[in-house]
Order: sequence, then structure tokens, then C-alpha cells
Amino acid sequence: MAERDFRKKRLDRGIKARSDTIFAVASTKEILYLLAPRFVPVAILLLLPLFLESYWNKVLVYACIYGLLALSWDFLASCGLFSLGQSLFFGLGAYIAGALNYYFHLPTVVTIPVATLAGGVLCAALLSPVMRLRGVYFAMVTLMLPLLLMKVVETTGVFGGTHGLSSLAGFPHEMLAIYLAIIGFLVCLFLFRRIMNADYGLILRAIRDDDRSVMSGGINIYWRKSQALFIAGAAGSFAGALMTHHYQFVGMSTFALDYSILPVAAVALGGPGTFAGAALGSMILVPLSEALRALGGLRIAIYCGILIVSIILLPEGFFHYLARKYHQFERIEKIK
Amino acid sequence: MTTSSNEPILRVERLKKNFGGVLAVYDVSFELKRGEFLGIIGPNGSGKTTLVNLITGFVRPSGGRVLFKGKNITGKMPYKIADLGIARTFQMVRLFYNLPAYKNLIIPLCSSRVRRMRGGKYGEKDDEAVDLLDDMGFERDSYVPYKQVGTLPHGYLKRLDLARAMALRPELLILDELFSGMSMSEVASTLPLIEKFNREGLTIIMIEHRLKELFRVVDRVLVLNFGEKIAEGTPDEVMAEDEVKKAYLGIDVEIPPDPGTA
Amino acid sequence: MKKGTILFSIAVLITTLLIIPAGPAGAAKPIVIGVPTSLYTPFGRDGLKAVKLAVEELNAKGGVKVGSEKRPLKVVVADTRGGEPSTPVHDALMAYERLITKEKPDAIVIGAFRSEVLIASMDLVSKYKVPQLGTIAQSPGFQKKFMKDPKKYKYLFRVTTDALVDATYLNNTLDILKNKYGLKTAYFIYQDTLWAKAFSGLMSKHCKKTGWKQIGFDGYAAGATDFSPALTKAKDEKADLIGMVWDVPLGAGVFAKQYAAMKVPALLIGFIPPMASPMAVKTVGPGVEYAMSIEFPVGASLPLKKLPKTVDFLSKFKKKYGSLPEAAAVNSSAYDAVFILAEAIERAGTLDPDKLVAALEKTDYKGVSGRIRFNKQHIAVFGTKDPNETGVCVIFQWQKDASGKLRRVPVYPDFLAEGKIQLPPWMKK
Amino acid sequence: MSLLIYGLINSVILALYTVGFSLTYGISGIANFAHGALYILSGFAAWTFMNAAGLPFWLSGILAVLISAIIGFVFYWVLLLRLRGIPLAELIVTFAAGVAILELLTWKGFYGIRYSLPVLVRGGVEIFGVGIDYQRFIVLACGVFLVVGLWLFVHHTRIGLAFRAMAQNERTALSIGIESDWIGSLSLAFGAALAAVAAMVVLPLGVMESTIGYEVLIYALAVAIVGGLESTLGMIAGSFLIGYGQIAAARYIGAKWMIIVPLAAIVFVLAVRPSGLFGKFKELEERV
Repeated sequence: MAERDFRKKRLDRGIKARSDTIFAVASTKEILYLLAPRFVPVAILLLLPLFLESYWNKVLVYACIYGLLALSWDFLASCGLFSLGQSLFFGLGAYIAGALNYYFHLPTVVTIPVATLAGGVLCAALLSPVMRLRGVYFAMVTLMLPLLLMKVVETTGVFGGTHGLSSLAGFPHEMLAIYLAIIGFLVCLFLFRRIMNADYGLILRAIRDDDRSVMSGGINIYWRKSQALFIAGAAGSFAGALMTHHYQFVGMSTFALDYSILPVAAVALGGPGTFAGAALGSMILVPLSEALRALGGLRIAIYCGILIVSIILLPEGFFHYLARKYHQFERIEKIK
Repeated sequence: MTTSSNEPILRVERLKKNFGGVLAVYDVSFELKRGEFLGIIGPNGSGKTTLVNLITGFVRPSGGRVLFKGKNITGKMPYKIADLGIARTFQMVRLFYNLPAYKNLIIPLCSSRVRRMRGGKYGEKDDEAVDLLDDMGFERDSYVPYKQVGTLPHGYLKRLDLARAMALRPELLILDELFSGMSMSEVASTLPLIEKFNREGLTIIMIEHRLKELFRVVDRVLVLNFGEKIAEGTPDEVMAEDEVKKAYLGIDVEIPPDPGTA
Repeated sequence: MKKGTILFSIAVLITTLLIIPAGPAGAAKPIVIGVPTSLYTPFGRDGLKAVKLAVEELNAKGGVKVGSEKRPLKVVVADTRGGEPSTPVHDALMAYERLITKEKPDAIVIGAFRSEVLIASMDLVSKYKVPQLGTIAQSPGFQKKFMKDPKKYKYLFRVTTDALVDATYLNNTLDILKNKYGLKTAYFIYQDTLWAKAFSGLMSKHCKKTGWKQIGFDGYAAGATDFSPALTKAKDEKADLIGMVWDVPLGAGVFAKQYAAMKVPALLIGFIPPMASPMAVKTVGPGVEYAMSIEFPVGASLPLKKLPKTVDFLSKFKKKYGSLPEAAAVNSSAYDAVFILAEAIERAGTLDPDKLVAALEKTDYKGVSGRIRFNKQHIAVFGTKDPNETGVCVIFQWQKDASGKLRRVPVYPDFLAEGKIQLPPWMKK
Repeated sequence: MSLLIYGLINSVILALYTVGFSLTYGISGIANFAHGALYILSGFAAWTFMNAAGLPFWLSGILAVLISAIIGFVFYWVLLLRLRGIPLAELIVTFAAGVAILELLTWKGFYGIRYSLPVLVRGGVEIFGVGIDYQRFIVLACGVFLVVGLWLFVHHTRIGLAFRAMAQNERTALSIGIESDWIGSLSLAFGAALAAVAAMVVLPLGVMESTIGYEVLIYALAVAIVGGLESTLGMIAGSFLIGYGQIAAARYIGAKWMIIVPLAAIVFVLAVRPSGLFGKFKELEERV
């Protein structure tokens, strides 16, 4: 009976109402309100490596790598391309960087940027024949492509075949790798948010919602989609290239399912569409999975559990929940 | 109301389309002169919307040709056709409901056609969008252009769709049942707008069930029934024909369009 | 990051940091043996059991003497999931690194299962300077990489055989089959991984040299599930012998069953775990009769009357775990590795990695798998002559004993043989 | 000759892999990506019944099929109920559930030579000079029986007709009193049961391993996509194309190319003709 008489009411905090549209912010408190959510996490992320031991720094790199993949997933999803194959991007970047270094002995300074760009181009080129597919069909192709590439590497023995390429150039200092990962991750996060809020992103989102309407506006949606594939592919390839040099190894397992599932799980947990959700999701999921390492193979089952639970019970994601708590307060009030 | 040029801007030659054995459009041919105002009528399911989709590239024809300004555009991608200057509205509006109204116009304003026509660069897109909406009767000082599309009433959506089509600066405008779902007063305020576009030289094809309004503005009418062209001519000529009467007898009622055919 | 909550994630990160236990710090500090391997495969699982068995025995004797103090041994395990074909190598390496940095093992045994993980982990192991006695992966890539920088990789040892030795055994058997039994035509199938290809390649080369007629040399993907093309080929072209090298149970199991079912009149020889395993009769059925397989090194699953140590080890194993090891390879090496390590520690008198490595290099240990010494590439020396000189392997054949029960009979080398090779009746000329 | 015969057997095996997946998709539009996992899970379930409980194979097999069906049924009510109509979410959730099952199996140590189901009849015969074991005949018979039986079931039983009604138009089906959730969950249960039946006849050919789950999923997808996702005729054609394609590739290019065939087929078909060879969803192509 009590439930029927009362209801939960959500109200924006006054400070949000004021600072949302009025750009001349009045007080330092309001400036802080707006900036803190951006700067505090960035600062913590940047300072964290200085305090962590080597192993947990590795985990941090991992989190950033998966974060990049999750961001790239979210970016593609924003224009209606739901991928189940982030490992394609990851693997391509990893192999390009690895091959450049192994066969041509190019230094890291060259291989990583080249792998990033070339990986992006290659992803766009590989997926462009299937761009017109949507939803489940696109997902299936992206799921199969990395598997196919993996089998091709295994069968033909190119790039070291099953053994992969090892003894590649590493980073001169551990910290360099860590900061490269963190900065790449943060740049991607803010860049993607900026892109999506601009007119460019508006069109991408519109393609997701109704591609025919966009076409009738004279926009070449396939060209836009390939651009989006390039951007997302470049982010994933950067992650792959970084990983290759970090571990001085690249093998066909870079196309493994893990690199496809975990980013999706991270986005599902954090909440799609905002990028911050993807970032948050991977920052929660990866350290969590490391903490669960003692459980061995069970970990993957646990990710899948998290993925399922967050899709079913928390469709909007964790990030939205936190954001709501930050901006709004709730109270129970009596229904008159 | 016709303007000078005699060369046809659009030529449709024996266009055919069958959906899994069902003929939606059969052997339809017609020509359209620059600046002309053509009406297309026909009972429900007579293939009007399919015809529009065929012209604008949303459906691939099974046979026949479409020439725009002498150029073959049959089977081209819709964005390519839009880029050449054919804009359309949709029977069921296809807008982005979670965007503010004026942001909907950003999409055509970002097209390469608009950039070309502006001499190679984009302007202030937001301002331009609001200007366009202002022309359509969305007062710029009101809250309407800035409101989320989802919260606007249906009549506004139709006009917004029209604005979206006009933002492309088309040479040929195809209106697919623009007036369906509009109130009388909305129709009354929109119709002069369309007439004005036509007077300014825009070629228009209009598909409509509201024959009274249609006949007031068009130069020529084309009648479709079961996918075939059964008559063509001025409104009076057309309505005099027996076959047209038969096709329309008792069927001229506003039936809400079937979702999913758009 | 508008609605700032990355903060929260950091909080989670930090709390997880705190939750991780800081590692045990007992009074009588045990010597920690790390076992990072793939518990997914029978090789890893049984290897771990063998290691635990060895550790138990040593601890029962009071442990290992380090300098003047006797310290117990302790095993810590990390599942690298490395045996599953599609696990990311990076993930396996993370597990490796976590084991090394968190548990701080004094030495590692068993090691990676997949060659690529082994090779990729070499850099890691040498970075942290943990002596490692690998007992599974047999990739020739190991030697290659080792020789690139022997100083850097000096922490790595391999206690088990490599493909070269295994192939020598098989080649010698091939010679016998050709000369004494008159077999002429051979067909080779291998699992398409580097070591298996190298292994079977050696056999194929040997065949060509010694005048066999070779009708094919085909690689199948590790996950293959249909061998009818190969088997039909063997049958159509009248192969007398099918040589096969395969370590993934899945494909080998299908092959074994299909071979039995299709009644290919060719003798099967090679390394085929489902055919070699003690459970073969159950898995494959009576069709397993006459199949020959190599077991490397000795004592992995087959008790040999002429080597009492293998009987001893396997009976202990059976007593503790209820059955013989499932896989006919490398288990005895894992068992030996622990003793080799213990002995080296006692000789070095310290757990300092560099001194321990120096002691390990001087290893001369007579274990289950024979006499183990390391060569310049840190690989245990195996040979075909004498278990008192080198480590040895054995080739056996499934034969029916007097009571009609199928059992594995060692047939080569002679100093281990308990019977003669039998040709199936349909092949007798 | 052996190419023909083994191509046929391979095709029938592929059809068996696919039949459950195709059935579920055809009725309720759910792409059950846990299909492969259910397949291998039922194999291990049967093994466990045989070896832990000592039941005979036929009984264990029936139990495993039942269990698989129950899991499929439960899947619907637990996982999919809230996600109906969002194909992508359905796909991700079933896929995740499948991976979870497979990883759990791996974690529990279901890997190795000992996990093997017995064949029903040992031995084999020679036909046209090609040796075939009896188990492969059973596979053939079972494949034909299932496809024919399925056809009869769908066309001539009450529940089959309800399935068809639902497949054709969910809303109409609802309006004539067919409850879509009930049918949806049944379709999943039937699909899962068929996966288990396939497992019972195909698995004895080899040993069991959890990674087979992924493979079966890939094969099922390949066949379904090549043939057109919900068409029975397409499924048969798809399995023959891929089945013979594989054997031919093994014969003429190299055995290791066998696994490339289905993967490449999926990617190729989706890129060129997404509705498949016999797909009814032509609008996929009409759609530009």
C-alpha cells in the first residue's frame, strides 16, 4: 500500500540547471562541478602508473588497450555498425606493426603510426563490401572475419604462421608504453566524444537511426561509413600495435575471440553511446578480470555473465546511472 | 505556370517493378518539363510510392529507364540521385526524433551538393537551418525550431520534412503525400509555399490523395491504377475519362497509408 | 566523460589492488615452484600431477637443503589456458607474469604448452631471471631463439626430448619395418603446427633417403574433423604404413576412430595420443590393435620392465591419482624436472638464479626418463643407445596378449623391448 | 567415388549441425549463437551419464537431448524474454551464454582423450571400393530422417502449424490465439534438442572437446547463411555446397583448407548476396 501512495521523483540539481545551457558560469563551484568529472579521472589515470607496481601497470595497459577497443566498438555502434570482431582491428594493427618491425626492422616510432593508419585503411577496405549489411548480418561478418584471417595465417604460414613473430622491438622504458597507452586511450575518448557531438557525428548517428533518410539528404552514407570504419579501425589498430611492441610478440591469437567479446562486455557494462561508458566499463572489467585470474578459465565465463546481466538488467549501462546520481537527486514524495 | 525551357528535366521510360511476382509498377512512361508541376494520383496500392522510390533510387527497377536532365540515373544509389538534384519527402516522415528540429536540416546541409552550390564551402549550418525553417513558417523567435522533433505535432513534422528536402536546393522536388495527416489549416498554409517554389522555377511532382487541393496547383495529372498508367493530362481531361472514374469510384477515401510501404 | 565517473572506476581499481593478497610470508620459508601451464590439456594436467607427486616425495624427506637449512617445496599454479588454440598469447603471458611477480617463484617447471607461448615467454622469463625447466613444448624455435642470445636466455632449460630425437626413434623403426617386414609404401599426415611438421618432415626425409615409396605428406589443421581424404588416399594408393604426428586430442581422436572404421590396410605409426594413451582401447576400440606409437620420454605412461624407475614412478602415480597418466608423453619429464631442480639447488647451496643456473648446467641426473644432462642449448640430451648415458624414448605397439587382452608392448629400442613387432594378418605377405 | 561418398557424409553432418539452428531461426527469428555450446554440452552430458551414473548409451543420449531441450527452453524465459525484438541483443546474449557454457566446460576439465562417446555399431563396410563405417551410415540415416521428420512435423502437426504461423507473421499468429512467447521458447527447446540429437550421432565419430562448440556454430552459420537463413531447401543446398566444397578443397588444394571453406563462404555470401541462395528475405538485396 505504501508503494502506491508514494513515488520517486527525480530533480536536476540546481547547479546543473544553471550550468547546462548558460555558458558564462558564475562561481568557482560551478566551474568545478563541470570540470571535476573530466579532470579528476584524467589526473588519476595519469598519476596512477607512478604508484603501481610493475604487474598492475601491465594491467593498466591492458585496461587501456581494451578501453581503446571498447571505444572503437562504441564509435562503430554509433553509426549503426554493430561489430562482434574488434579483434579484427586489433589483429591487423598488431600484425602490421609486427611485420614492419620484423621484416624491415623499422623502429617503434614508425611502426605504430603506420600500423594505426594502415590498419584503419585496411579495416575500412576489408569491411566495405559488407557495409550495407546492418545489425545481425554485419555482426556475423565481423565475427567471422578475424577467425578467417586467423585460419589463413595458420594454414598458409604467413607472418610466422602459428608461431608468430617474436623478439620484436620493445619500448625503451616501461613507463613509455604505459603512458602511450593511457594517452592514446584518453585522446581517443575525448576525440570520439568531440566528433560525435559535431555535425559530422550527427550524420553518423543519423545513419544509424535511418539511413534512407540520410541518403535522401544527398549524403553518401557508404563513404561516411567507411570513414567511421577507418576511425574505429585506426583506434583498434593502434591498440594492437601498442600491444605488439609492449610484448615484443605478435601471433595469430591477436585475432582471438577475447578481443572481440571483452570490449562488447565493457560497453554493455558501462553503457553504450557515450564513450565514457565504454571507458568506464573497461576500467572496471579489466582490473576485475585480473583479480579473478586465480580462477583460470572461469574468468571468461564470468565476463559473459557480466555481459548477459548488464544487457538484460542494466540496458542503459552503469555510466548513465552514475551520471544521474551526479546530476540529479531523488526524493520520495507522496502522491496527492 | 510553366516556364520556358522545352527540354524534359525528367524522363521515365517503360519503368517496371515486380516484387516477387507482384507487379507494382508496369510500363510507366512520362516526361516532365523544367518548371512543370505534375500530380500523380491513383487508388491505394496503385504503385505511386513505388514509382517515387524507383525514381529516387530507393528501389531498383526490374526494367525501364529513368533519365534526369538527359542523364541515365536508373538504379543509381539514392544519395547519388539526391546529389544530382532530386529531393523527396516521405509518406511516413523519416526524421530524427531525438534531435532538435533545426538539426535535422544539418544533414542535407552537409551534403556535397550544397557545398558545391555554395561555391565550395559550407556556411554557418545552424543559422542556415534556422533560416530555412523560418521560410517554412517555423518562426525563428519561437521555441519551435529548437524543440526536439519528437515533441512536435504531426503537421509540423510534414513541413519539417519538406524543409529537409528543400535544404538540398533541389531542381526536382517529389512530394509523397505531403498533406496526409495535415489539418485543413496546415494544408492551407503549406500549399501557397509549394506554389511559390514552383513559381520560382522548381519542378515538382506531387503525389496526393486530396484531389481538390492537388488539382488547384498542378499543370498536369498522371493516373495510376494497379501499377499502370491509365490516364495523363490536365485535371479536367483526366477526370473525364471513364477508366479513371471507375478506378476512383467509391475508393476516394482517405485511408491511412500502410506502414512499411514508404 | 561529462558525468565524471571514471573516478569510480579508479576506486574500483584501487580496491581490487587492496583485495589481492600480498603473498604468504611464512616462517619456514618454502621454495616456491611455479607451474604456469595450460591445465586444459592432458599434458599440462598430468604434468602438474607428476610435479605434485615429486614435491610430495621430497617434502616427505624433509625438503631440499639450501645451504645449511632444509626447506620444503611449494607448488603454485597458474593456468595459462595456453593449450586452447584460440587463447590470446598475451593473456597467457599475463598469467605467466602474474605468477612470477606475485608468487615470486624460485623456479618454474613444465612451462608453456603451445610453442608460440613458450617462445614468447622466453623474453619474460629471462627478464625476471627465473630458472625454468620446460617439459612440454618441443618447438625447434626454442633452440633457434636460444642461440640468438645464449646469455640472455640462459635461465631456460628443457628437460624433455625434442622432435629430432623422437624422429630418430621412429626412423629406426621404419628401417626395421622396411628391412625385416618388407613394407614399402608410406604416407604421412601431420598436424599443421611447426613442431609436428618438423617432426614428420624428418620422417619423410628419412623415408625418401632410404628408398621408401612415399605417396603423400599432408598437413591437416589442428582442429580437423574428417580424415577421409587422407585415409582414402592411403587406401587407394596402397600405403603399407601411415606415419602420423598429432598432439591435439580432438583431431587425433577422430583420425584414430576413422582409421579403425575404414579398415585401411596400413600400419599406423607415429605420435598419436589417443592411440598411445592407456585409454585407447576404450576410446578407439579394438581397432587400436597393431598401432604403434612413440612415447617420449620413457615412463610417461607405460611402465617398462627393463627400466624399474618407470614402473616405480607410474605405480606411485597410479596409487595417488587412481589411474595412469592419460597422455603418453612428457609426464616423466615433469617428475624428473623437480628432482633435477632440487639437486641443483642443493649443489648451488642458494636460490640465487645465476648460481642456480650454473648448477643446473652441470646437471647429471639419472631419473625416470634416463640420464639427464644439458647440452649447450640447455636441452636435455636424449639418445637411442643407453638409458645410462642419455635420456631415452620408447616405441610400443598395441598387441593382444595370450588372454586376448590388448596391451602396449614395447618393441623398440632393443634394450627396452618386451616383444617383437607384429604385422596385422591382412598385411602378411 | 570416395569424394562423392564422403562429400555426402560431410554434407549430412553439416546439415545435422544446422538443422536445429535453422529451425529456431525460422520460427522465432532468434539466431541462437549458443547452438554449438549446447551441442557439445549435450555430448558431455551423455558422457557423464554413461561414466558417472553408469547408464547405457541410449538412455544417456535421450537424457542429454532432454537436458539440452530444457536448457534451450529456460534460455528463452531467462535470457531472451526481455530482449525479444532486438535481434542484436538476442545474438549477443545467446553468444555470451554459449561462450560461458564452453568456458565452464573447459574449466571443469572436459578435455582429453577419455571423453568419447561410443559408436552404436562398430566396424564398417566397403561400397564401390570405399570403406565406410556403420556409424557414418547412421549419421546419414539420421540426417535424412531428421530433415524429413521435421518437414512432416512442421506441416502436419498442430504445434508445427503453430510454428509456421508464427514464422510467417507473429502478430497474426498472436491474434488467432498462438502465444508467441510459448512458441518462441518451444522453438528454442526444439532447436537445442536437435543440436543434442546431432551430437549423439556425430560425436561418436571422434573425441569430444569444448572447442568443437565454436566449430559447430561456425558450420551452422555457414550453412544457414549460404542457403538463406530460414529456408529448409536452402539449408540442404547450403550443406551440400559447403560439404562438397570442403572435401574438394581437402582433396585438391590441401587438407588444411577445409576450415577456410565455411568461413570464406560466410564472408563471401554476406558480401555478395546476403539473403543466401534460397533466402526469402529478398529485401536485404532490394535494400540499397
